[in-house]
Amino acid sequence: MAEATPARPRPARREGEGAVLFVRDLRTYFYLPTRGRFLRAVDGVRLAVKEGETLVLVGESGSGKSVTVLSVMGLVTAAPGVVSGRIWYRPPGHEDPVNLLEGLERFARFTPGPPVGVEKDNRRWLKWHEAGMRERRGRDFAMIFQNPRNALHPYFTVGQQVSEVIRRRSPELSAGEAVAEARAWLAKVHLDAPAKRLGDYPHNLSGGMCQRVMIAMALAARPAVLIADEPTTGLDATIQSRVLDLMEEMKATLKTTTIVITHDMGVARRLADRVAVMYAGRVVEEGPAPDVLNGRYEIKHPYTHGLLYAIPSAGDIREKRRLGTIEGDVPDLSRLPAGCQFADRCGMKPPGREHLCDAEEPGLDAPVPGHRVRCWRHLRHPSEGGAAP
Amino acid sequence: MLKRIRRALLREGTRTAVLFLLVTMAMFVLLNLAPGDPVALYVNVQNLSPPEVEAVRHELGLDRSLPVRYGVWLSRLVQGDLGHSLRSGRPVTLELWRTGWRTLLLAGSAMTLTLLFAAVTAYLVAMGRHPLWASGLTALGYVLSGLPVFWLGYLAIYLATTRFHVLPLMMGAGAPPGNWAFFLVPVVVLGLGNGTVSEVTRHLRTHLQGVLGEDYIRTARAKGASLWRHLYKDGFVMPLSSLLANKIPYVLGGAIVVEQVFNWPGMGRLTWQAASDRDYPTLLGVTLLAALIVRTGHIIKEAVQVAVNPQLAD
Amino acid sequence: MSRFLELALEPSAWQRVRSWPLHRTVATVFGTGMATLVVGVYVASVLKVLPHDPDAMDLGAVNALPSAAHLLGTDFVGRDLLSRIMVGTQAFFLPGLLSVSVSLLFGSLLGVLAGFWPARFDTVVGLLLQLLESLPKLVLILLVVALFRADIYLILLVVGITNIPAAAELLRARIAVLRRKSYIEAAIALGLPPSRVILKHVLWLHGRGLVLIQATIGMGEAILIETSLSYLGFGVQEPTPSWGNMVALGKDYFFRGELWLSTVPAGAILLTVLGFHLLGDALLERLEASGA
Amino acid sequence: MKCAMVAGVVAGLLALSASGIAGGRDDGFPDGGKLVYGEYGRPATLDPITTNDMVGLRLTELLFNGLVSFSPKNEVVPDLAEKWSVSPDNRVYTFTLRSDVKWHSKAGVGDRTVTADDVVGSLEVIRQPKTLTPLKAAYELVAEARKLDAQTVEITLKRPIVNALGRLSFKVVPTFALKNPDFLSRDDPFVQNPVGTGPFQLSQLTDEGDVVMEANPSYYKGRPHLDRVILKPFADKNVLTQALLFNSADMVVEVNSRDIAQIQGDKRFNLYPYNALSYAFFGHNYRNPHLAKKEVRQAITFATNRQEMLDSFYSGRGALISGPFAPGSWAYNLDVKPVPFNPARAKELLAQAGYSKTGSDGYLQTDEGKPLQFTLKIPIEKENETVKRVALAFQNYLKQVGIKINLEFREWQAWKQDVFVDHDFDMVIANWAFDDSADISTLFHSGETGAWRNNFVGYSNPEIDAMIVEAKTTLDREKQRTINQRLHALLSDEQPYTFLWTLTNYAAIHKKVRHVELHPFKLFTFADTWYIAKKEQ
Repeated sequence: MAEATPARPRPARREGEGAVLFVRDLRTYFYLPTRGRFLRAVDGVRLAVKEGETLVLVGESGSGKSVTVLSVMGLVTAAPGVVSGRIWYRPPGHEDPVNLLEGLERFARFTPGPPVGVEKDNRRWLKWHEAGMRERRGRDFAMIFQNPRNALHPYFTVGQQVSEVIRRRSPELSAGEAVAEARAWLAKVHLDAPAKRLGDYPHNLSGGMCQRVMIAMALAARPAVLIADEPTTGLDATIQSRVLDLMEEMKATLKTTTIVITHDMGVARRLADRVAVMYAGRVVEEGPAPDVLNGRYEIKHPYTHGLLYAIPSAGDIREKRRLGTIEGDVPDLSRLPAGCQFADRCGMKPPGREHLCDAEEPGLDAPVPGHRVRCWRHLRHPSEGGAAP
Repeated sequence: MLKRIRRALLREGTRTAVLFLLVTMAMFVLLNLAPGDPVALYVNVQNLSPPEVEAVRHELGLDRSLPVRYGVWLSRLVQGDLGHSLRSGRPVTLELWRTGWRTLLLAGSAMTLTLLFAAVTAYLVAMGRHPLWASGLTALGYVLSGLPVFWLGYLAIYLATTRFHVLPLMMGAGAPPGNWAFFLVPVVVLGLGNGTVSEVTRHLRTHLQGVLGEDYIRTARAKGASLWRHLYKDGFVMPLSSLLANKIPYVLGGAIVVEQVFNWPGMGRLTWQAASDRDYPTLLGVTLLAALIVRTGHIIKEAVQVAVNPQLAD
Repeated sequence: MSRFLELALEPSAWQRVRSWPLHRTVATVFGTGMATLVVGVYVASVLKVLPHDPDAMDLGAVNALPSAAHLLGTDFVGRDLLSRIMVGTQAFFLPGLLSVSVSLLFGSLLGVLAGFWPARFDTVVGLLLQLLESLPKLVLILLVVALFRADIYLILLVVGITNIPAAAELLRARIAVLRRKSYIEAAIALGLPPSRVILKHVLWLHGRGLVLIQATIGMGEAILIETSLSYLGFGVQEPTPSWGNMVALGKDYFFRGELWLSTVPAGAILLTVLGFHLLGDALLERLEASGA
Repeated sequence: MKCAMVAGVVAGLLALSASGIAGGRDDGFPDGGKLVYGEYGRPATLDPITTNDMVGLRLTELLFNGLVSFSPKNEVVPDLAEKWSVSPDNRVYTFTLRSDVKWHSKAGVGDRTVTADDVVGSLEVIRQPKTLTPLKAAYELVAEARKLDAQTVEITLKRPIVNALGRLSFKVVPTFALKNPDFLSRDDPFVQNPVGTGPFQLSQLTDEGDVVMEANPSYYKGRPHLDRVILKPFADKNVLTQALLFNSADMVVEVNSRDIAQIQGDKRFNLYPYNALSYAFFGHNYRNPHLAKKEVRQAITFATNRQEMLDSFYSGRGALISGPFAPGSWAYNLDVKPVPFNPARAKELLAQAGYSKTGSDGYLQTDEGKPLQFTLKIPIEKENETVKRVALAFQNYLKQVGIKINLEFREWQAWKQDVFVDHDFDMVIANWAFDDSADISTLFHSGETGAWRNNFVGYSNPEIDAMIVEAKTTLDREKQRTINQRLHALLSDEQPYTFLWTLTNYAAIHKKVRHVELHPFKLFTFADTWYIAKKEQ
C-alpha cells in the first residue's frame, strides 16, 4: 500500500501534519431498504490524532462517534454500509502516511454528498478493504469495547484470549511464552491473582475484572493507535472510576496514541489532551481539552455548552436523563435539514443573524488557531464582510 | 473439562434411565388398551375351537394380569430379552440387532446430510456470501420440506431408472456389484426430504446471525483474529448438536417410509410389518430402541455442549 | 433513532433488516395467501361448491390429463381431481386444528408452569416433555394406528400430543426472557396476581404470535403425516379423498410415466405446506426480532 | 386378497396338484445358474406347518415333500410314499415309504433317511393343539396314524371321504429335528431354519431377508438343475416390478395386473397364467332384514356391472362366475350363466321387494323412511389396491339403482373380528380359495354360522343343508356331481353372495429360465426340472 501512495495528492499531509491518524471528510452511510434512503451515520468527519496524544470524542449516543472509529477500524463491513473519504494513517517508523480507504474510487464511484456507491461494487470494495484492514487490526489498531462482559468470548479462557493477541503480534513466541506475557499484562492492569485468572472464563469474572482483561488484551497488542469505545459504559460507578484510574496510569506509562469515545464529560476531563465534540454525524467543535471543556471559555458550540451543563454524575449512565437536559432530540439522520443540524435545538443563536442558522450549515473553522468550531456565532458567512463578532 | 463432561453424562444418564421406565410403562399400557385378540396372530383362529384358543392364550401367557406381565417383561428386558416376535418367532433382540444398524446407517447419513445442507445454507445467508446460491439453497430447502418423502423417493427412483438406468434399491444377495446408488439415493431422499431441512436451516441461520451480532465477535475482529476460530463453537457446534438431538425422531420416522420405498431392510420396515401384524413384542422393542437412540442423541448433545460451553458447567 | 446506530455496529442486524422486505414480506404475503386459499377451498368444499361430484366415476376416462371438463384431469377411476383435491382439504382441516389446539393447550400450560415457577415445575415438566420427545412421531403413530384404528382424528391427536414439547419449549423460553423484563417483575411486585400477569402480558401480548406459529407448523405437519401414513396404508381410507391417499394411489402409475396423477395432489401439498412454513417462519422471525 | 391367503393355505395344502415329471435328471438339461424371485413381503416362518401365508406356502414347496403329490393331470402320484393300499371300507390307508429319501444334510441332522416315524410324527405335530397351525382343521378327519414298520405307515380316517389321498399330501417334517418333538411353535428354531427333503435346501437367511436356497445334491429325484433359488422380499409392489425390469429379479410370482401389459411388451420375460381355484364375491349378511330378501340380493347382482370392473381393474384377466363352486372344478355347473348386468331389472326387483319410494337424496326409502343403505366392510389391502377400486365402483353402480353403500375399511385383524366373530357387517368383499373336493359345506350349511365359522353370512336353508350333507357323505362321484350341480343352480338363484369372478394370476419369469411349469398356487412344485441354458447362467 505504501507504494501506492506517492501518487496521491499531498495537501492532506500538510493539513494533518505529524498526525498518526488523520481522518478527512469521512462519510459512513447505511442504506435503509425499508425507507429507501441512506442513513448518514457519519457525514464528513475530520479528525487528527498526534503521536502519543489522547483524543476524546464526545457526543450523545447517535452522534456518530462510534461509527466513526468503527469505520477507521474497518469494522463497518456490513453491506450496505457505504464508507468514503480519506483516512490517512502513518505507521510507526514510516514517513509517508497511507490512505486506509485506498482504492475506494476504483470500486465505488463515490462523490461527496449523497452516495451513488452501487451496493454490489461497495461490497466488492469492502471485501478488498477488509483484507487490508485485518492485517492492521490487533497490530496497528487495538480496541477496547463497552460492556466488557459481552465483549469477551465466553468460550475461551482469559489466558487464551489475551495470549492470542500476543502471539499475533509476535508469532515467534511459543504458546508458553505468550501465556507468560499475558500473565504479565494481567498483572500490569492490576488484576489480582493473574496466574489463577489465566485459566478463568469471563463468566467467572466481575464486570470490572473483565474490563481490565479487555484493556490488557488491547494493550498487549502494543498498537500504534488504541481506541476505547465507551470504556466505562456498563460498569457501576466505583468500578468506573477504578477503570479510569487504570487508563490514566496506562496513558502515563505507555504513552499510547489513544482515541477515547464517551458521552461522559467526566471521562473526557480525566483522559483528554484534545477533545472533539460530535453531533449528527459531524464534528461541531474540536480543540485542546482545557479550552473545549472549560465552561467559561467563550468560544463554544452551543451543543458543547449544552453537554457541559448536562454533565451527569459519574454514577448516572442513563442516556435518557442526559438527553432530557438538552431540549429536543437528535435529528433523523436519514432526513437532515438544510441549515445547521443543531438549529432547531439551539438556544443561543447569534442575535440578528439567526437566519443563517436555518439557511446554511457553517463549516468547521478555526476562529483561533487549533480550536475549530462549527457555528455561526463564531464564524462569518462569506456574504457578510468583516471579522467574527 | 473431563470432570464437567462426566458430571453431565451422569446427570443425563440417570434422566434417561427414569425416562426409559416411563416409556416402557406408557408403551405397555397403550399396547394393552388395544382391541382385538392377539392370539389371532399366532394361529388362524378360524380353525380353532374356543377351548383351543384359550389353551394357546395360556401357552403364551396372555391370560395373566397386566402388572404381572409388565413385571415379567421388564425383568426380562433388563437381561436384554425382549421376548420373541409373534410373527417370525425370532428373538426381538435379534430382529432389532439385524435391522437396527441399517436404520442407524441410513438415518445417520441422512441426518449428516441434512445438517450439512443447513449449515452451508445458513452460513452463506448469514455472512451474505454468494447471495444467489444462498437464496437458491434456501428455496430448495423449503420446497423439499414441503413434499411428501415417499413421493420424492418415487421421483428419485423414476429419474434413476429412466435417466441413469440404475435401480437404487437395497438388493442384498441379488445386487449387481458396485451399485452405490442403492445407498446414496435413499440417503439423499431421506436427508433432504424428511421435512425438517427448512426448519433446521432457518433455526441455524437466525442463531448464526445472532452470534455474528455478539460483541465478542466484534472484539475478535478488532483483534484481527480469525473469525472462524471465534465463531464455530457458538455458531455451529452448539446449535448443530442440539438440532441433531432434536431432529433424530423425525429422521427415524422418515426412515420408516424411505425404507419401505427403497426396500431398505431396516428397523423401519420391521416397524411397519409389526404394526400391520400387531406384533406386540416387536413393536415394543422398536419403540424402546427408537427411544434409546433419541436419548443417546441427547446424551451426546449434552456432552458436546458441556465440553464446548464452560458456562453450562455450573 | 439511536437504535439504528447500535444496529449499525452488528453486521447481522443489517442482514436482518435487509432480509426483511425481500424474504419476509414475500413469505408473509405468500403464506397468508395460501392459508386463506386453503380455508376458502375448505369452506367451498363443505358448502359443496365443487366443479364435479368428487365420487362420480367415469371408467371411460381414467387417468385423464387436464381438460376443459376436468381442469386437473381425472384419477384412476375417472374421478375429477380438482374436486377431490378441494374435498381433500376436509381430511386434514379439522383434524389438523384438533392437533394444533391440543399441542397449544397443553404446551402453553406446561410452558407457563415451567417458565414462571422453574424451581417447582422445571424438572417434572421437563421430564414429561422429554418423555414425549423420546418417542419418534411416526413410530408412535404406527403403534397407535395398529392398536386401535386408522382414524385421522386419532392420528392427529397423537401428532398434537407429540407436538406439545415444541409449543411448551417456545413459550417457556419466551417467559424466561419476559420474567427478567422489568415490567413483569414490577407488575408482580405491585401485587398483581401472577395469573393475571401471565395471561395479560405473556399469553396475550406475546402468545398470539405463538399460536399462529404453532398453527401454521401444525397444519403443514398434519398434511405430511397423513400423506406418509397413506403410503403405509394407514391413512385416510378411500373413497374419502385426502391429499395423502391421492398421492399414494397416484404413485401406482408413477413408473409407467403417468406422473400427473400423483403430482397434482403432491403439488397441492407442496404449495400449502410451503405456504404454512413460510408464514410460520416469518412470524417466528418477527417474534424473535421483536422479543428478547 | 388376504382372506384368500388364509383360506388359500388351507386349501393349498389339501388341494390336488400336479407333481414334477418323475424320474431322475437324465433329461440332459444343463445344471447351474440361479433364480432370484421377488415376493411381496417376507415369509414369517419357513416351515410347512406354522406358515400361514402364500409366500411361505410357495417357499415350502421348494424345501419339502409330502407322502403323495400330483401330476399335471391332477392324478395322485407317489412322492415320499412309493405305493399304498386302501382298506375296503375306504377308511384305512397304508403307505409304503421310499427308502432312499434323505433329509437335507445339516448340522445336527446328519445323514438320515425319511422313516415312518417322521410321517406319523408330522401328522401328530399338526394335530397337537399346542402347535400353532392353520392346517389343524384339515386333519380333523384323521382318526389315527400308526407306524407299522420303519417304512410303512397306516392312517385311519374317522369316516370314508372322497379324495382322501389328495388330502394326505401334507408335507413331512423331521420331528427329531424339532426342539420339542411333539409340537411346533414359532419360537422353535426349526421354523427359521427348516430341514426338509425337497429339491432345494436352505443355505442362509440373509439380514436383507433374502432366503437363499441351494440345490439338494442328494434329492431323491436327482439333483435339480438350478444351483440356487433366492427369495427376495419387497415392500412395494410397484418397486417389485421395477426390480424385475432392471434384472434385480428373474421372476415375480404375481404381477400387478396394471403392470402386465408392460411386461408382456418386454421381450425378456414370459408371462405364465395360473388359476388358483378361487373366486371373489360380495357376501350378504342375512341378519340384515333387507338383505334377507332374495329380490334385494338379486337386484344388487343385476345392478353390478361385473364385466366392466373385471375389464378396467384386472384388464379382463379372469372370468365371471355364476355359483359357489370353484370355477373349473368338476362341481362347477357350466349351464348356469352369470347374472347379466341389468339395472332396469334390478329396479323392478327392488320395487317387488317393496322399495319404490325414492327419497330426496336420490336413494330408495325403507318403510321407516330411511334411505336403503348397507355397510360394505373391506379389509385394508396394503398389497392390493384394486380391491379398493372394486369397492368404489360397486358403490357407484348401486347408487345408480338407488341403494346407498357405505364403505368401511378395516385393518385386517379387526376385519376378521367383525366378519367372523361379531358378524357386524351388511356386506363384505372377500375371496375363497378352494381345494378340488368342492366341499362348500362350511360356507352355506346352517350349522356353520358360529364364531370363526365360514358361513358368516348366516345363510340357512334346510333344503340346501340336506343336499350338502348328502353330497358329503355319498361316495358315488357321479351322484355327488349331480347334487352339486343342483346346489350350484339353487345358490346362484338365491345369491347369498354376489358372485364376482375368478382371476387369472400371472407369474413373470425371465426367458432364460426354461422348461417352466407352474402349479396353480404353489407354483414351485416342479421347480426341480427348471433349468437355465449354460450360456445364460
